[in-house]
Amino acid sequence: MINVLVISQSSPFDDLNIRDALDMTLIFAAVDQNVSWLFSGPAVLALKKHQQPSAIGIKDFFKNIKTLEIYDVENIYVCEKSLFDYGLSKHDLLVPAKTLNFSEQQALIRNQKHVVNI
Amino acid sequence: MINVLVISQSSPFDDLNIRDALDMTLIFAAVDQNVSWLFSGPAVLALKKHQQPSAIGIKDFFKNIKTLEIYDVENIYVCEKSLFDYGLSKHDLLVPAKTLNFSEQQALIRNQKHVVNI
Amino acid sequence: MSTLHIFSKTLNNYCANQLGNLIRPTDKVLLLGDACFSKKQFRQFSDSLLLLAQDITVRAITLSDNDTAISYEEFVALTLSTNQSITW
Amino acid sequence: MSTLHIFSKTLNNYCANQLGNLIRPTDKVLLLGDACFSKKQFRQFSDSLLLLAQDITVRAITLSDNDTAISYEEFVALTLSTNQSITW
Amino acid sequence: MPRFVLSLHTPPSDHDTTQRLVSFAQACLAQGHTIDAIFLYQQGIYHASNNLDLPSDELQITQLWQQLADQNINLMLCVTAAEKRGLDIKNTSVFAVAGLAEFAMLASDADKWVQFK
Amino acid sequence: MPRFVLSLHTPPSDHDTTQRLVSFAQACLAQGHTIDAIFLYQQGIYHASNNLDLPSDELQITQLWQQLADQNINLMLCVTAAEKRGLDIKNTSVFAVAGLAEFAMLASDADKWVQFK
Repeated sequence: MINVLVISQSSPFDDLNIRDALDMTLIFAAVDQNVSWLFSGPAVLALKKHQQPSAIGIKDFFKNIKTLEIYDVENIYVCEKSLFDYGLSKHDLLVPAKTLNFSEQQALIRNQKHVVNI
Repeated sequence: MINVLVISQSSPFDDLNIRDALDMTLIFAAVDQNVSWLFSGPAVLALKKHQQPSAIGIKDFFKNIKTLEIYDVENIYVCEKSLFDYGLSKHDLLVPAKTLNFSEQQALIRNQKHVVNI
Repeated sequence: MSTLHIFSKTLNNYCANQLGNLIRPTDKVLLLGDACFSKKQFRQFSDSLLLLAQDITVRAITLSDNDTAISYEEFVALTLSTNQSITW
Repeated sequence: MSTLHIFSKTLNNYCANQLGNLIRPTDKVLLLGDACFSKKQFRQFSDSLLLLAQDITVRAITLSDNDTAISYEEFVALTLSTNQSITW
Repeated sequence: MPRFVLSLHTPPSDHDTTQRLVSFAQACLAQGHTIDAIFLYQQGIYHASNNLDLPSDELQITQLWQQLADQNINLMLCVTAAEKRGLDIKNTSVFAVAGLAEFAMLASDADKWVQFK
Repeated sequence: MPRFVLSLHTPPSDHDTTQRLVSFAQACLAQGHTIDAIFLYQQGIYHASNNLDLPSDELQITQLWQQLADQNINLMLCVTAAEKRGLDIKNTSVFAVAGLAEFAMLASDADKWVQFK
């Protein structure tokens, strides 16, 4: 079992970046690796509640993000500074996520075999 | 005859952005419009002399930029602040370009029918 | 004389200190898509931002007093009432 | 323990104030492609930058004393001598 | 009566920009304005792929373009941009293969050019 | 002997990133390392297009991939990413259509995963 970290830095509707990162995270869980997903910068907005892309014909991928727990992805992290920058608090988020300051993010990175930025 | 301004903000090897902007500039000259090309931010580096992409198999599009004059594209502008940011002076540039400060860039924009950012 | 400045990404995708110098007080600043998430940061470009109504609804964004939500019809009209538009 | 941080675009493409807090003094910072044009600005992340020799030659960039040009062979070796790499 | 040209610079994987261009175009038409061309440039050229059938819970990109084609909107694909990017220019869905010059002439005559990216 | 997987996230129009991935891969092989997979993901999937013949003064992308294929490097295309982007997954040049799981297993076993973007 390896440690692999997926980092997201794109805003929710910026191309398919968040969905590509979601797929990557789910697949590493499916092949029984210890996967973590870190949301940084505008990517923290991908965890914001009450968004409704289906109103404009776009797939509601927020529903899929909510299923992370079902698929045993438990290591969901958000950058504390980025939450603040976008005016979000922990209870605005779709899923339970651990808030990390920068030195905790450094420690998380240091603990990985692979880090992938999507 | 209309005034049309092409704005470039991408660094030279960032995808084909500079080449796409070059094509657009040349074609507006070819259909006899009054076209201008403004280089801003890292795009000013696309005018830097002595680069040699053919050494790594990439087309030498700097040669094509040099042909702008032949095709009667005379309105080539660079952002003064961006030149400074990247440590360039006017004699580092491939083609004669007019240096514009911000209020001159505002005036240039105001003078256009269409502005296209590529 | 005014220019319509259109943004569709969060502010970190743009060179803010360049653009701040190119946008005049009489210009219009319109936020589309994910740019709406950065409305607080875009305020440096204009005191009264325009935001596409549909895009803020989709993103569950609430507007402040200074902001104006506009429809697609108003977006079209805005391109006609300004002299030129730039999609940054 | 060190991480290899890889950049291939000019600095304005990254959230510099986020990344500045994630790069440790013992980490390695490698500039590829157009990132080499921003070496002055990338210096905030590391006192001694590594740059891909071929990419600086293509771009007619001259190195300062603190910078080190490396070959592809050294790039490969660098990914092996560090614990993990991040392509930002 | 105002005449528009629109250009699309983002690939089909950017669903948000795609739906926004289409909504803008439909609003133009609803107000009685003319759209002289919608032009695919840069990564936008991938919209002319023939293999864009997405599941029904996804943005129905093919259908949105078909609706514009049914309203006789001139849907153009830049051939130079397409060839550089590996698009099959013999099968370009509802898009007509066109040179940049053709678009530049339409843009010069139009009142407004709005870019979507 | 170190084992690598490489992933490419940029489209074929990004010539600079393309040549860099290929040069890195060749340097790996020259040093006797193993490359278990080169994986096309996100916009990288467009490299598997069959219409990428560029003029001779352009980067010879097709030829570079062919050289890696001739050295028996496992060139993989992410099917999910490709379908979402309108790539013809029946004609994928030298790339083998693969699921994400296949790549994830190779990446888990590899010593190093280097992304190119």
